[in-house]
Amino acid sequence: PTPTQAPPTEVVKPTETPKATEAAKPTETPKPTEVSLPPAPEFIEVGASIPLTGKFGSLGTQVKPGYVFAVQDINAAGGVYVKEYGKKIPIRLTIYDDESDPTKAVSKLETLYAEQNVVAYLGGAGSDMHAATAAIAEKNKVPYLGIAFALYSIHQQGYKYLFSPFPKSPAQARDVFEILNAEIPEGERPTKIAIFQEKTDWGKELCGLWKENAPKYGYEVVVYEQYAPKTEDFSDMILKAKAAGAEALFGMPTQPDGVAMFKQMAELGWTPKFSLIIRAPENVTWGETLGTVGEYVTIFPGWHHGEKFPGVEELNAKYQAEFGRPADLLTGPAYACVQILANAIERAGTLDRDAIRDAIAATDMMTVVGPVTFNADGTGNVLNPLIQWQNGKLELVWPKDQATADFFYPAPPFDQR
Amino acid sequence: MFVPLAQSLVFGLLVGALYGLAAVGLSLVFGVTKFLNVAHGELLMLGGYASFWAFTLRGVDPFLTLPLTMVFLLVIGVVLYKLLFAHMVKLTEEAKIQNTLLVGFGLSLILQNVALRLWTADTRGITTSYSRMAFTFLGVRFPIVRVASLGIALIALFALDLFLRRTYTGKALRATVENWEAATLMGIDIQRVYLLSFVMGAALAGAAGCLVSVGYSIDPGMGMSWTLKGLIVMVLGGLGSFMGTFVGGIVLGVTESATGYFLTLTYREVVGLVLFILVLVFRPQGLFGTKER
Amino acid sequence: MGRKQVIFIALLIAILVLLPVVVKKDNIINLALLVLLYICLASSWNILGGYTGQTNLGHAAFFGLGALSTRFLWMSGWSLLPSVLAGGLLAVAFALLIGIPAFRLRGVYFAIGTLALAQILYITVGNVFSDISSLRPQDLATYQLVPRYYFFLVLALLITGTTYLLVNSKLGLGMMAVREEEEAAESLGVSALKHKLLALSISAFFAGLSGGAFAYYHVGYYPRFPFSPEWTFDSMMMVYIGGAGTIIGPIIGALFFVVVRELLALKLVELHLIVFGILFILVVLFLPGGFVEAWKKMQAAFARRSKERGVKVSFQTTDD
Amino acid sequence: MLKLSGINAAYKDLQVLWDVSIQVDEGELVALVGSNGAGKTTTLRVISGLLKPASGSISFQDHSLGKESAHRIVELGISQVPEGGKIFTGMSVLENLELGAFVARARKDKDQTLKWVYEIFPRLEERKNQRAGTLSGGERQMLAIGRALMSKPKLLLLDEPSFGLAPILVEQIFEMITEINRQGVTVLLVEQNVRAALELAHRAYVIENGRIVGQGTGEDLLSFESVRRAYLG
Amino acid sequence: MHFLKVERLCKSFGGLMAIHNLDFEIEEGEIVGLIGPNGSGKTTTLNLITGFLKPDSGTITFRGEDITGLPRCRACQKGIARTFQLTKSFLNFTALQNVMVGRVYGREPTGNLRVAAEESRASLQRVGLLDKAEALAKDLTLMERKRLELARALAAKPRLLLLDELMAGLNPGEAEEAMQLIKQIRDSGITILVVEHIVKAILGLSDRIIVLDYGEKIAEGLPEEIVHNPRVIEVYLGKAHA
Ligand SMILES: Nc1ncnc2c1ncn2[C@@H]1O[C@H](COP(=O)(O)OP(=O)(O)OP(=O)(O)O)[C@@H](O)[C@H]1O
Ligand SMILES: Nc1ncnc2c1ncn2[C@@H]1O[C@H](COP(=O)(O)OP(=O)(O)OP(=O)(O)O)[C@@H](O)[C@H]1O
Ligand SMILES: [Mg+2]
Ligand SMILES: [Mg+2]
Repeated sequence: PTPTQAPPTEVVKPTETPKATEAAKPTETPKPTEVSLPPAPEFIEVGASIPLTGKFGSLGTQVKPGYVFAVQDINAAGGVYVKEYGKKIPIRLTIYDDESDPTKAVSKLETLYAEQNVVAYLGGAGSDMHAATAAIAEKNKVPYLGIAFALYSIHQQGYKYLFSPFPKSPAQARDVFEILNAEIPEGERPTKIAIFQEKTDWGKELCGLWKENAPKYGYEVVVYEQYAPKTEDFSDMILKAKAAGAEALFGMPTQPDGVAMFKQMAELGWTPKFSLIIRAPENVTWGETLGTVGEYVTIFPGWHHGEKFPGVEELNAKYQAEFGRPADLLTGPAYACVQILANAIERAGTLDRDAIRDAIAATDMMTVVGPVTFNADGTGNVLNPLIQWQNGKLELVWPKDQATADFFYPAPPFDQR
Repeated sequence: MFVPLAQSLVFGLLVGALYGLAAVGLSLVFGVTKFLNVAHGELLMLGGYASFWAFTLRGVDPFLTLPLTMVFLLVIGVVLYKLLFAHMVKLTEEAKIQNTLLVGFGLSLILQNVALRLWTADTRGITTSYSRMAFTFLGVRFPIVRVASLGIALIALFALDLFLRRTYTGKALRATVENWEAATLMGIDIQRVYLLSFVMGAALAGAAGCLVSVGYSIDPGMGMSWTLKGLIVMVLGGLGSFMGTFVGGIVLGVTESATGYFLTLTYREVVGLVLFILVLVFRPQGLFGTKER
Repeated sequence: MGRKQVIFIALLIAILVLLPVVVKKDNIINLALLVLLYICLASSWNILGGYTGQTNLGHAAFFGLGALSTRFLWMSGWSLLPSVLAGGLLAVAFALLIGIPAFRLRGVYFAIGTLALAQILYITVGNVFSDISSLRPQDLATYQLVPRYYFFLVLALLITGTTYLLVNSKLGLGMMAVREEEEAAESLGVSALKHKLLALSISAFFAGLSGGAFAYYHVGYYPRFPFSPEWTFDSMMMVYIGGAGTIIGPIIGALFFVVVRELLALKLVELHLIVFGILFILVVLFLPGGFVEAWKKMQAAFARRSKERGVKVSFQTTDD
Repeated sequence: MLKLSGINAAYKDLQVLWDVSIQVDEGELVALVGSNGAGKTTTLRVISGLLKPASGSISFQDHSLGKESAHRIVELGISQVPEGGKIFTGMSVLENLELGAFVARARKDKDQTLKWVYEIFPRLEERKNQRAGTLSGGERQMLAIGRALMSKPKLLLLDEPSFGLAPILVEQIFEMITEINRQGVTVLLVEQNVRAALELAHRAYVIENGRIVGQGTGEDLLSFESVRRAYLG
Repeated sequence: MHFLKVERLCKSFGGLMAIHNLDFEIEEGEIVGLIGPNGSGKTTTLNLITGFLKPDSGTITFRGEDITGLPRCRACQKGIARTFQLTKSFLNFTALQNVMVGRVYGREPTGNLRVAAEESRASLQRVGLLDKAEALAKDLTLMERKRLELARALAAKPRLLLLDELMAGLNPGEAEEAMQLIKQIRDSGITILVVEHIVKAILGLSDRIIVLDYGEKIAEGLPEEIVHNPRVIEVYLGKAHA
């Protein structure tokens, strides 16, 4: 079972089994119609351009079912209540594949705007893509909800229509130290850190923040190395880390780079006691690909299917039925985007884009990723859970009240696993 | 000083062997048929997935599946050749390059996206129980998997070289490279020769793919970067010498890791490419290439 | 050029000029703009690749350099036209820098050599300029697609027109002679190197201008994006599938490539690349030499048929 | 032994051969002469299967060649020395000769045939390890003939073996052709050097604009006034 | 001052001495024949004169000007045009376009394509190929292509014309025609160096003959002297011509 059997791309679900999800519960109960209401549109048009093929394909395929399931659930309850028309209107979601190409993504968004006349955009994945699509949203003045990028600097441009209910670099750079200090008694902490920075803007941003924060929490960065994406040979960096006696590894490699990195760490016999690797291990295939070598790695993926928020269980069940496993890490945040949008439309009471935008900015609600509010720059205040690979599974280890397993430390050497 | 440098070079040697293997397949096909098969990287990817499948579904060791992977790619090669490339045998060299480039481009789109349907866009790879084993010599670690890969690449290459130089079929192959019409007049069935070299190229791609899945990782979009690397190594080594191509691969691999060691990892590929350009400036026919007529 | 052709071209230009006036939808204008962008890029590739016979796989470098410098200058307050022009000139400077060593190489060696040069720039730019280059919100608030469309239209007309004049001039004759048989051309007094350098510079200049236009058009991308090899390969494929060494070839190629692909992407979403790949291969197999060649063959066949018929008719009249 | 009847052949739309009929008997040395572009090379290409005729039949030792592919025809015993030799310039002289014996029939007797070829062309033995591309024009022509002989042909087709050769070599080549024929190889010789060819041949055909316009013994044709005027100047 | 003067010219390929200490002169208005066994260096000599090869040593002077090692496109601009032993036509050009390249770029370059086309037609007519003006070069026969190359060289308005085995493959009747054509060309004021293996033609054409063997000049003189030169008979002509 693979995302190949994902549901059809255009989702139109009229009311069948009214099973209201918590999030879609109307805040106001529909009143009997007033005197003269404008004729209601048949659907609320929403569009997404997602990289289903190309280099961000593996992210896009996690995002898509989140959007699709959320729309199905909302439509199953009859749609979103829009006060202006005095009735519930189902959402019609149109999804296009942009092939991980920013230019193609732009043309997809223009089509969604001109042909479907969408009231909001849902984002794809990867900062390359968001850079282009968020700007188009800004240009067309269409509210845009995007996840699967932690780059903070996009939000510093002054964009008004961009919202991202997803943890950003500053949180990731702070939380890791707080968790370590909370979980591990002093003296046992992996205070010597090696950082492998990918030479990209997000790499610079996130790794720079780690480096900056480390001393404040009593850690020392002993190795800070840069590499270009798509590097095959990490031996040199690994040997430097080994020689410097580094005990922890921080990095944010892409999947191929992460796999090569860990294979070579095993071959060269350097095991960090703790590793925080964002991105590469987020995919379920990490475990399959690396076996025990991939164990004990921790991640900040933005969400986990074990979170105990309303709606998560149903989402997992649905995902399980379709793909044979609980929901993927990006699926939850994607689902939440639709929840936030529906909630905002309902509060706006109209399909006017600027009204919806303002309503999104004022969001304060519970979603499958937990409570969400937005800052003025469009970043979301959301939970930033820490996940760890244990026994070939992704376990939620932080925060404690959500945890599905205990944090495991220190990681045993590769050849003793 | 010595150990880290030596260690770097050992890794470079092993990456280089894979570059070489990928390029030799490309160079064989291009040399004999003048088909510039830009879907070579995609064939390599299929080889990688074939081994990956055998390993995850049946638990078969990748080094055991290697011959099977080669056979699998051989069969795919036959199909692709008969379906697409056989039509181009008698075109002029220029038209051949142009048309195969186009077909290869279409083919790589198809193969990439079929792989995407079959295996999803996720990165995969094979990690065996002995993946983390290594033996140490003078303080330098030699990971078993990589050493074995190098050995296999070398064996494949020597077998190919022997085949081309010693056997009649091999000679027929080289003759066809030079002049297909004259080769026909020798009683050589050039369709068969073309098929043979195309299929051998595919099989070599399969072998390389299998080794990549063990040493690194595979994903549906990996093809293009391997094709580009292969093309660069093919030209670096020079057309007309398969051993030269392989050595070219090693030179590139070692240069890249030495750059990582002495300079910076961020410019490792750049320095490799600069070396490539410098070689071409001083030897426009590549390191071991014969001057073009 | 015959009268019919002149009328046809005038009509075509009129349609293109009126398009944004008639069609108000941004997506259509955007698609037309992309077609024009690729016409620019493919036509500029064609000058060196199609007419001079040098398969340049480093075209993206010129496009990228144009985009990089234009974006930089434009965002730092220069007005648009000088920025774009500077982009074109930077591309020419780079072309002249690499030209002499590159033209020592022949055939695949030249092709792969130029590919490597472009890759060096691609990676280096990725390393040095790693931040996203986005338009500022105030630029976005006033962003208009139509002027960008006209910018590309003018550029496409400029490139196509220049190519037409070039290939019908002395220099064009020399360039094509170099493509056909370099040694013979030299024996007749044609300096192959000079003509190749000239073709490369013109090609680079136009690619640089196209890059500049791209920088003007695109809302947000990483600076290395216009350097990526896909730009080269796509333009080359368009030239080949349209017809190398012809004026109309790159235009047809760009139309096919952009419009068909986009339509498939909208209709089929997940399978569209497989379908496009198959379609593409079918075109290559059944129309070897590209659309223009196929068209010529069709015309020839038609002419022959009517001639045969003509012969028959004349026999009949003599019989009478 | 070889019989072409009513052959019409064309390159795409351009018909080159019109109703050509030729017969060569075992042991004969037959010449095919004619001016430029008359269709001599085309005739040989048709026999070798490199060009399929539009109509007409070809048989070799009662075996129809109409449907055979070019490499099969070599296996049946017809070898051609193509216009300009077309040797494999990147390979050694010896490798060129070995390739001549590619067909199974010839491969097993390769060493013996090689000796025979070296006897006829001692120069080739001297140069056996040299890259063929560096041979002089005359040596190339020898190599091309030697390579064809390696396949132990029953019928040898020679396309202008004297092309571009110094007079002294032309003489030598013609002597060799006679010698080869004497040793039992049937020869069909295409030549521009009409006088020499007619002197050499048992019989000859004259081809003009793709049509056979005359035939007879070499002496007959030499005494024909029209032939003298057209080809002997 | 000699029209063309070649002094102590040497050229080797790897170990092979293709041309060794070659000296000769050509005077204005002459037809000089250059003969020799296969591989004796005739084509190499032409390549050296036209800049297609750089000599290892020695000098070449043309009308008093040192042209040794000049870039190969300069030779034509100075007035030396050539044909190739293995034809090198612009295959996808029409015959007319082929010739126009010579006219437009040759010794008197012009940017006026209309005029160039007219004059190129005249060149085609001169070699009897005018009726094929619009045919693509790739559709011409080998012999037609040779004539085309001649027309192309003529269109470049050369002072010195180098012909490399123009007549190979012609039958005696055709060769006779070609000889007449070459004589006409000379009479129009162009000096000619011919390389040819057809003995009758070379004897009939040349005012003077130079014989090469192994890259060295072994004889030079009037045609009748050359045919009787025992050394030439031994290495080149053979007993049939003795
Ligand atoms: N590949 C080809 N395509 C088209 N026409 C061709 C081709 N080869 C030959 N022809 C034409 O066929 C005719 C006969 O050519 P062929 O080569 O058989 O003549 P030939 O008698 O061998 O002449 P030559 O003495 O010049 O070798 C010529 O008019 C030539 O133009
Ligand atoms: N580029 C080259 N590399 C190596 N050897 C060469 C090269 N060009 C010519 N030769 C050799 O130089 C010698 C002289 O060659 P050249 O072509 O001048 O002979 P030629 O007198 O024109 O002979 P022919 O009458 O056969 O045309 C020959 O032995 C040839 O093999
Ligand atoms: Mg012939
Ligand atoms: Mg010569």
